[in-house]
Amino acid sequence: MSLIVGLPALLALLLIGLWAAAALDTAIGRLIVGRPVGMAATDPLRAVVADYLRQRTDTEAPDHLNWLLAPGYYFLLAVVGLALVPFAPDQSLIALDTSVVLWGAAEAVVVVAVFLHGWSPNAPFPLIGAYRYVAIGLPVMLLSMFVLIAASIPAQSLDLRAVVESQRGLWNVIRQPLGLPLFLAVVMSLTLRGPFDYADSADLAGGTSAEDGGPRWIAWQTARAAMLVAACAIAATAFLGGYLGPVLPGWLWLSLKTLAVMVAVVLLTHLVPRMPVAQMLTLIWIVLLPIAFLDLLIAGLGAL
Amino acid sequence: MTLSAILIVSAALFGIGLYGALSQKSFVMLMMGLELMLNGSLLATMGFWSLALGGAPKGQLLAIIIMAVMAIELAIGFALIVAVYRKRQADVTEALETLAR
Amino acid sequence: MTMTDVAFYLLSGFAIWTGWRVFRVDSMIRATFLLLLSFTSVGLIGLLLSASYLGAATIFMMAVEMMVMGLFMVMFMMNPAGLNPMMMVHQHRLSIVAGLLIFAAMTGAVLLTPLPSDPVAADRPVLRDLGIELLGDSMLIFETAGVTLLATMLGAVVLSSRRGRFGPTDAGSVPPGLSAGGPPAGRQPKGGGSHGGHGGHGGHGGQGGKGAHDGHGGGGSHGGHGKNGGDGNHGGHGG
Amino acid sequence: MTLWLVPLLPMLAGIAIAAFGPQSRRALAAISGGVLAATLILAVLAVAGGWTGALDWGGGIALTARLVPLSALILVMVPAVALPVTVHAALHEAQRGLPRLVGLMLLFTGGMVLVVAAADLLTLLIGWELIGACSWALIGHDWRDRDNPASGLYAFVMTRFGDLGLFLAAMAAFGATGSFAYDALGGLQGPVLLIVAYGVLLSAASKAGQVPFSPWLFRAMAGPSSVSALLHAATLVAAGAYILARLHPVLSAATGWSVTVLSVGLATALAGGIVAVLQNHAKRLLAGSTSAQLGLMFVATGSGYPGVAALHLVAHAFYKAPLFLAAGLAGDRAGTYALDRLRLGRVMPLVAGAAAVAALALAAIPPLGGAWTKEEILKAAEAAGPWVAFGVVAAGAMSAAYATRFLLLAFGIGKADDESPAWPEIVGPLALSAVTLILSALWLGPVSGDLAALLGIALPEGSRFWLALSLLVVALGGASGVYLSRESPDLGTAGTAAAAADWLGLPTLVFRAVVQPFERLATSAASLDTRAVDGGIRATVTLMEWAARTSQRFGEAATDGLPEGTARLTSLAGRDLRRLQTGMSHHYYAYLVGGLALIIVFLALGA
Repeated sequence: MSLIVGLPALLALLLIGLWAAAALDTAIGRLIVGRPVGMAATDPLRAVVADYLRQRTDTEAPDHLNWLLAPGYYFLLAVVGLALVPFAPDQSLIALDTSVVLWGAAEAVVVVAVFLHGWSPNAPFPLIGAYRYVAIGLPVMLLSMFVLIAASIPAQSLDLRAVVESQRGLWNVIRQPLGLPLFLAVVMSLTLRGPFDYADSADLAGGTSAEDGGPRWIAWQTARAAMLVAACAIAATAFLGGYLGPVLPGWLWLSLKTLAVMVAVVLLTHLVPRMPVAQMLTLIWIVLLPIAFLDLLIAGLGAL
Repeated sequence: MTLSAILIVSAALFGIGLYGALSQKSFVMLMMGLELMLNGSLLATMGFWSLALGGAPKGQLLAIIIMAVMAIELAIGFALIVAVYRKRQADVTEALETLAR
Repeated sequence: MTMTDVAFYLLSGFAIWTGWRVFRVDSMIRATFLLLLSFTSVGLIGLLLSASYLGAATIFMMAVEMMVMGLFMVMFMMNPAGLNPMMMVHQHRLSIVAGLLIFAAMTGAVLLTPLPSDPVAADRPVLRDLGIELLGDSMLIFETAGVTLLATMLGAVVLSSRRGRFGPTDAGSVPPGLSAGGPPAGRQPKGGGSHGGHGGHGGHGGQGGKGAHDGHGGGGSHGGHGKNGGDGNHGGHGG
Repeated sequence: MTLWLVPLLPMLAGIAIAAFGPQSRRALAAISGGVLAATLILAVLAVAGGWTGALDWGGGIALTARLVPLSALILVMVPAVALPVTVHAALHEAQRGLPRLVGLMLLFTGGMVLVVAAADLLTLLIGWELIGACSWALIGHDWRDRDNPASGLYAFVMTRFGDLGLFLAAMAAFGATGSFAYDALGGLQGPVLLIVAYGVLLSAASKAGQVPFSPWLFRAMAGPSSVSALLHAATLVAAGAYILARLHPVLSAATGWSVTVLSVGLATALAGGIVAVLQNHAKRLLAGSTSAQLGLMFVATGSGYPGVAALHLVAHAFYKAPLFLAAGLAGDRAGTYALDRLRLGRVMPLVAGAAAVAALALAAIPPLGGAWTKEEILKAAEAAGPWVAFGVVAAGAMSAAYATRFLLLAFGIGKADDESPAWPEIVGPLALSAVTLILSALWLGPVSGDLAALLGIALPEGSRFWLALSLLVVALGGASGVYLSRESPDLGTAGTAAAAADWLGLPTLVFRAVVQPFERLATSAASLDTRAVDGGIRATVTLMEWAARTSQRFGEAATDGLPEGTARLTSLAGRDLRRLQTGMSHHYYAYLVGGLALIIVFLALGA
């Protein structure tokens, strides 16, 4: 698939995904608090327009460049992640035999992007949010690493295409039951959501985006949604067999699975409460990481 | 993209790193210089591996080792910085002159 | 001149430029992320050189390392935000000369040496090669690196822990004087103070007039959480 | 039972007494008397039981002890004489150091017993050395008088010189046969036999006070009279005669040995007689007589009758010991040993009686035992030749003369004293004199015959002419002794007689011939050492001093300046180098880089 055909298709898909993510978030959020769902499909678009029209704020001596570019980095990383996802056998935008590693690199850079977003306004709340996020984001990345390596063990390859092909008989979600739940935690951390939202949470008045106003806000939220799409697509690819499925075309299967993962993530976002940072660190290091090791062990034994 | 070009780029990175390591007062900046030098050598290693050795596996191994060295340097370096800061509340090399005695 | 060549020259130029900017910006955070950009460029060059794993791993590792470095910047260093112009250098001319000399010497050596040419074959399974090598012939080396990293983790934790064998490691610590051997400048730490809080002390008082700077940002979750881990469960944050 | 018990008992007891002995006279007398009585019983038992002793030293050397009839006789005699003498010493001698004296006397006796019991030259040497050392210690017993240790040393050196002969003999015998045993000596021949025979003779003569070693006996008089009694009668001196008699069977084969022994003995007998007759010192008179009597024993041995010599040794022991003890009593009472100032017959009549018996035996007046043995010696000498017999007769005349003279002058009728010696002090002499009286039984033919048979002694045959002549001459000698004591009691105090009384000038001769040359040699050697050997060293010293002065004057600048200059340069360089040590890590880092660059340049140029 050439770049010229693939990139527009990818961006189109991403746009749809963005809308879906926003709509899902709105609808489920309202459902859970018991409010009528209403026009959940269009409300996000309205919000965008409203935010665009809102007054733009600025801080004293910010790092303008990085403040401006941080959502861009974030979005770019989401695009890279989505580009790694195969839509059909041997059909992914970035044909790399180490796509799993590159996705890991993208995850690592996400932490950098979020930190830059919090650091560049030169204001206390965003900076605190950035710090907290770094403390949580880095160990969560370890989880992602182990889980994805475990998923690539049956494929005997670090290529997501091969990972999908290896699930023709059995999806990884069955083969490695611990993998998907852990990766959902990673997705939430990558998208600053729910229990893992230490960057943009309400207790810091918005955290890294506390000083964002207008277009900046829109851009940042868009990037978050894009990352949600990308991460869910990766999750669907690595654990739910990606494009594999009967009758329907592969890209549709992938989209459906991605949507399913997105629903799960949004549900978790709204249902699971957030812990203090220290407790979360303990949870990650003492509980989740050993579980990830166990996952790796299961994968290894299965490969034998 | 020739090997010479890659090596010259790596030499440039190395030279910049050396400049930084020699000139910076701050511990962290000094370590950045070291990292940059290692960056240059990593690039050179990859270049040799790719263009001069026909992809001999040992070349990749060397690059991995260089990365491990980077990680170790960083971890121990930061631990030392923390320890020194605790003791001296200092973050510049000039604060440590005990070696003169 | 293929697209690969163009990409290579662009990335090379970017790597060198960002590498140079590392030591030219006022903000240390910027310096850190410039360095990350330099590394990323090198990683991408690695991808161009068909070192797919190495390139990706370089980006991956350096992102984490630079993130940690950035944290330390803000924790310990003056002027993290780069609000003031800053030039903290010594033996500057010597350093420049040394860097240039090294570069010239290496370039000369590169240009004068007849370099072998044996590019990696397009169908060579480099990733598989690497795996076989790491867990085959060079397993001992690889495992040694692993053990060394483990020792590094332990050493880093021990070195950076505030709990020393003989009480708090910062007991009796005195900030350096403004001049050599002068009286201590700045705040002295309280004995047995709250854990994990380096933050909030009022700067180093000038450092020989090299420019004012604001207090170091608080909230140091100390140690390297991301990379060397280990002491994460007492992550003192807060500030 | 082992024969070692007999010497070991007095030895160990002596050491114990010397070290821890009681101060009380009676206790000392009881203990020492008991020990010696036990020794005597043991000796008798050993003789009766035929005990032997052997000790494997290792390396082919063994100490052995075995008795022959002759040595059995002496073995019994030694403790028998030592018993009364030692008891007397404990009861009479000065209180100071008495336990040491008594203990040493016991040790002395033990050493003598060892000599007697020895069956090889090594054991003999051990005993020999022991009695030599004991004699030195005993003669110098009263060491606070400075002359006494000197006298002890004199005696020791003199006998020690003789010991060299025994050492020589022992080494030669061992070298030739690989054994020290007496039995092995029989197989010796040629020069080795000569060395052994004359070595033993030298040793025996020096111990027995024969010419020319006689003077040490006079010096030995410095010791207490009990010591003199023991030394002359039973131990040291007797050892010389004994060893010749004991080894006669094996040594007489050596060329000219018998004649030499005979000559030495006869010369000593005559010279000793003259000296004794002319002597005015009571103990020295007796010492001279000892030499003379031992000389007679040598004559008997040289004539081929060692058994006769042994018999005379026994008889001599029993009469010489009381004489010494009596002389000691008299001398202590009078405060002097000058014969012309004693005459203590009335003061100590019992002692005088005992001395009379012993003196008559010494004078060889029948029927006393001493007379019988002397006549037997005459018979032996007769067998050797008329001239020898004549010499023995002359010696007999002189012994009669000095014995009479001693008796009359020492215990003649003089002033009475209200105080007689206490009984304990005179028990010893009385007992010994009693034994002398008992020995008179030797005149009875069956007794002497049985004894000779028992001891395996061949008694010589003699003519009546010589016996008659001898008795006549003895009577004449006795008469002349009476005459001399009456007419010139102070004989030997001055003039030619006095000079002759000191061993006819033999000590002077020894002094002139041996001591002075030695001293001169030593002096000249010392001066040679001072001038020649020392001179070289002095010259070296002078040279070195000159060199040191010179080098100090001129070499200082060079030798000192060089290191000092180096040090200054080094310290300058060090100061400069220290400036590199800034403590600043970036400086060090720069040095490192520079060094690394140098290495690379070096390698590049080298490659």
